[in-house]
Amino acid sequence: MANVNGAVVAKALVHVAKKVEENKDYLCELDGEVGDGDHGVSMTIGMRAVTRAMKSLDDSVTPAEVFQAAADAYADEVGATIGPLYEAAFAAAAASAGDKGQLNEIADWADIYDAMAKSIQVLGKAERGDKTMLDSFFPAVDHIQALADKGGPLVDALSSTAKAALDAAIATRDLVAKKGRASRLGDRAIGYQDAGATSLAIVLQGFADGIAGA
Amino acid sequence: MANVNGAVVAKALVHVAKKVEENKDYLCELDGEVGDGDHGVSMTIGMRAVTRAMKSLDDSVTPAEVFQAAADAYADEVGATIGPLYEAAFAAAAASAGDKGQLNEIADWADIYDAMAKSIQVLGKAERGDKTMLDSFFPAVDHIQALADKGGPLVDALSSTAKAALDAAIATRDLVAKKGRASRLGDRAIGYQDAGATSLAIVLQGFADGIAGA
Amino acid sequence: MKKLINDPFDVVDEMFEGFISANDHIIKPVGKRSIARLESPIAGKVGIVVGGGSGHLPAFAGYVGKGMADGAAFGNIFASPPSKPVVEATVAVNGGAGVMYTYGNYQGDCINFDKAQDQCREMGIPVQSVVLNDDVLSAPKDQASKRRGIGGLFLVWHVAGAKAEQMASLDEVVAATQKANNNTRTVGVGLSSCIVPANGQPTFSLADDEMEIGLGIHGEPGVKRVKARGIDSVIDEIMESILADLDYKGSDVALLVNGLGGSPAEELYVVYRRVKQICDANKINIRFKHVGEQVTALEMAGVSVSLMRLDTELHDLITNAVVDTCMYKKL
Amino acid sequence: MKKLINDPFDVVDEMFEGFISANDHIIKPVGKRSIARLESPIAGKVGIVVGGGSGHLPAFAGYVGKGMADGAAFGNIFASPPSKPVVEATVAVNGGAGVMYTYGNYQGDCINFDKAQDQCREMGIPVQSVVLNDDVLSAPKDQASKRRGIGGLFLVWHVAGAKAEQMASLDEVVAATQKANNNTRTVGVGLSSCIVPANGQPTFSLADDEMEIGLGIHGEPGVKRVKARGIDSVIDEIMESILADLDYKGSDVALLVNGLGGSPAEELYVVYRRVKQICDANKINIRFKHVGEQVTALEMAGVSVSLMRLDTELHDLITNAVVDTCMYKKL
Ligand SMILES: Nc1ncnc2c1ncn2[C@@H]1O[C@H](COP(=O)(O)OP(=O)(O)O)[C@@H](O)[C@H]1O
Ligand SMILES: Nc1ncnc2c1ncn2[C@@H]1O[C@H](COP(=O)(O)OP(=O)(O)O)[C@@H](O)[C@H]1O
Ligand SMILES: [Mg+2]
Ligand SMILES: [Mg+2]
Ligand SMILES: [Mg+2]
Ligand SMILES: [Mg+2]
Repeated sequence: MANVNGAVVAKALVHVAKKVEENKDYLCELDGEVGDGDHGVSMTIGMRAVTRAMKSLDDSVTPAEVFQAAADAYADEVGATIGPLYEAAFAAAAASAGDKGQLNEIADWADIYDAMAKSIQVLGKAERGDKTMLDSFFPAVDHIQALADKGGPLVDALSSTAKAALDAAIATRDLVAKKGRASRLGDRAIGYQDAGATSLAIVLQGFADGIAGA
Repeated sequence: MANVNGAVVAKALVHVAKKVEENKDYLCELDGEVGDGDHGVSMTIGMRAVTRAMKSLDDSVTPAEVFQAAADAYADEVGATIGPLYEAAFAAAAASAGDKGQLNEIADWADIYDAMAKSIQVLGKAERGDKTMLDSFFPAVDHIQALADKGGPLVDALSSTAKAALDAAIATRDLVAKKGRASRLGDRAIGYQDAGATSLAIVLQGFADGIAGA
Repeated sequence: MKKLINDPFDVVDEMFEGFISANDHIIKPVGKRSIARLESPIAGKVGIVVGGGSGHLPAFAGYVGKGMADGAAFGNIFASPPSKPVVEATVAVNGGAGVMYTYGNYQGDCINFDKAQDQCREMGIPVQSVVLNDDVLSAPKDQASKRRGIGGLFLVWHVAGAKAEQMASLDEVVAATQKANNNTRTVGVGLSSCIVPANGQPTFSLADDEMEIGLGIHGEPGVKRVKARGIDSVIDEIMESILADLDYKGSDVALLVNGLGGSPAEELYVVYRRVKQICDANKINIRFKHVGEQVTALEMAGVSVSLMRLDTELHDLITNAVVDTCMYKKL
Repeated sequence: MKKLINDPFDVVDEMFEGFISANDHIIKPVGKRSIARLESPIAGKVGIVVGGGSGHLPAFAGYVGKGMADGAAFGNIFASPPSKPVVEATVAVNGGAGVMYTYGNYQGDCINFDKAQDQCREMGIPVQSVVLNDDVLSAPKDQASKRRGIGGLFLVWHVAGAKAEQMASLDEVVAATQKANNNTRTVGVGLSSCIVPANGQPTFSLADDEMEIGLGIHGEPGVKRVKARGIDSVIDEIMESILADLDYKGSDVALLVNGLGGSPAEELYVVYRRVKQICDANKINIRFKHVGEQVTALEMAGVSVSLMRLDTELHDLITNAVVDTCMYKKL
């Protein structure tokens, strides 16, 4: 694994975009069960814009600049609920990365994920258990924060964190939706896995694999 | 078999209506292959109106009055191509029946069918081979006219005439449509059995069975 | 069958009842299946009577009102009305200047309207008919009189209505309508069939990767079935057929991008975008344009494109028109 | 997938391009995904900015023009626009009297419009927002502020536009719009889902003998799935929900029978017929009515019914309105 500098983060985001687009139809299907069936599309549009933005950066870019470029890409192209939420999250990641040149430590990523999740909560006002992307993000943050205390290889930590997010996403099946469109369905939403929680797990897995592969 | 007086003809027409309605979907399917898929519907609407008209007649009615009532029913309710064609045909049948009290002879029906077919040709201007109802009606007329010369039981004659119409309807599969909506399809119409030719055969079979059962 | 209906055999009567009631500020019933403008007969104005099978709204009854038609007769679904409602509408709109029938070229309509025309003439009402045949692909050019009428009728009736509003004579209205028809061409493409309610099954079936080019407005098959592909290239093919049939290069035109019923308005604008590009490339000047569902085939997915070549008279009639009908308005 | 499109990810841009061009006599682009009335900004007139996801035409952009909205922002299909095009539209329509945002109550729209509102206020433009929540079945009455906005927006914006045309102040326009919203209720029924183009699959599936009652305008599932049956009894159920939520008995109302996209106009009139019977039975006086596709969900089959209770102000605003927008006109 190379030094996780800005260029590596940018490459990782391009990998994230690829994974998200590969899962477009699956994410739409999840969203269609209880929502309007567009989540995979919105995420793909956002991630395509991120990819374009990454390709226009040069190699000397800082991680914060990379995250900010991703935030701007989401801001301009996506809209929907997910657009401002990811915009806020990437902007929070940029703020968390600050003027660091590399993000080599588990703690760096624990802070970033924590900042991202919190910014989503501030903007979207969802609580744990509301059946949103926070129901995979918060458990992932808990997981990586624990690992940051313990230490170990960054790539393993990112990967097990993504796994924790996916497990939590799957567990959203048991929840009643309280936020977003699906909240209108009440108990009918039980049994369906939340689309945004799932895509968040895919994004985290993309980071892990993208950084591992860089 | 009773005397084929007006009341019997009226009962036969109610039977015809039943048979047509039973074949509604089949006739629509045939029309849908090359036309607009409504032939079974138009015939059912017409025949329901005929049934209503028949039920308001009293038993002393003449065959001509029965046919004229059927013509009027088609005139008011059906429209389309088939509406005025059947209206003309039933009106021609009424004219052919004239002031006869019974239609017990094969020759009576040979004249009626001949008049009906001719009136359709006058109004619709189709020729034999144009892939229309005339392609089952004309062969049926030929058939019953031959039987009228030979003689025999009326019911058998009507029944074999209907059979001749059906064979001829099936043979329309080989024709290119020259009249009506299907004519726009040219060679694409080959292989499809004409809906109007088929319903005419059903009508003739209905007459045969209706009179036999009366 | 996915329809907002009760007994399928009652659809037309119930639709008629709803239509009358929803538009009672513009029209009145003048028979069981016939309507006329509230203010008809209008003394001295040529009355325009339209009609045809039901299932094409806004065509045909939706165009009754100021600036288009004065009366209409409703048929069953996809079935020409019988002559009787046509006669009723004729009598109701005859303001002494005569009546023009105008309808699409279908055998059923021709037979029934001709019958009504004969009856009305016998009653002393001067009636003339203009039968529309804009569908390029329904017959070769040398048999143009066999072509059927489809989406272009919206443009032609726009002209006809405007001419009649100017209190032109019956001959003048007929002449303008005929000229409009002669200068109008349409080609359509269908992506799915539709379901005649009392039939209950799609009229024809198309695989998910097929389109029908040159279809009409009755959910009937078209003249050729092609593989589904990007719509731009389909529109290129449609426009090529239209432009090959009549010389539009350098002309002023009125244009309709017409939804057949099941395609969202968003898609019609995607189509308009391409049509405009092609018009620009051919120096065709769009002086009037409309994008929307006008001449439909129940819930059929698809679109048709109509172009009318404009001379000064047609141009002024259509662009200056003020229209306030049941289902189409233009300020 | 049966759509008149090219690359599904290009649909909105191509639709926007076609929309701009087809309506260039009424509107102008003021950004990549934002439009404004040709004559804007109109000095002294409150500017009304609407918007939301694409896929609902005529809503929302189709209402830009005289008598309804001054500007609109386009989102992706079923996705709220980001704040940027909302800001662009706001700047373009601000004639000094301030700007009102009005949109349906969806989380994405609330977030993005609020963001735009903050930005514009910082720029010194007075902006107020009226968020619409007419969908009775989307939340119980005691949580009405959670209800989403659906077909009723057509009636509410009719009022809003008329008030703004009278050169009322921002507060007055907001008050009239809020009152209109408070008096409007809608319930819808869907017979089929729709296909988000870049998804390519129906959002949900319904068996041939099922209907969804209480669904929204995004092809999403409704609040209950029922067996398909004659439409009269379905409309009875819909109307019961509406009348139980607000007291309409003996009132004047404005009424919309709104097609969701895939149902033919003929069927909407069958629905209107029943709605009218129920209004008559409840002594509800229909003073304004419209039957047509206004707030759609792509090609979804289905219908919604909206009733607005009218006081004298609302009555006069809506009945006297003259509207000339891209996709809706009233003379
Ligand atoms: N308030 C919220 N906070 C966090 N996530 C949310 C919130 N509301 C919705 N979401 C997430 O957004 C997802 C839906 O996103 P998407 O389909 O793209 O947007 P929309 O609901 O506008 O169509 C949901 O599955 C959920 O995880
Ligand atoms: N000119 C004609 N003469 C005789 N029969 C005709 C003629 N034109 C059409 N038909 C018959 O009418 C049938 C179609 O009837 P129908 O579907 O009810 O009317 P439409 O074509 O108006 O939808 C055809 O199958 C054909 O047999
Ligand atoms: Mg969604
Ligand atoms: Mg037919
Ligand atoms: Mg027909
Ligand atoms: Mg959405």
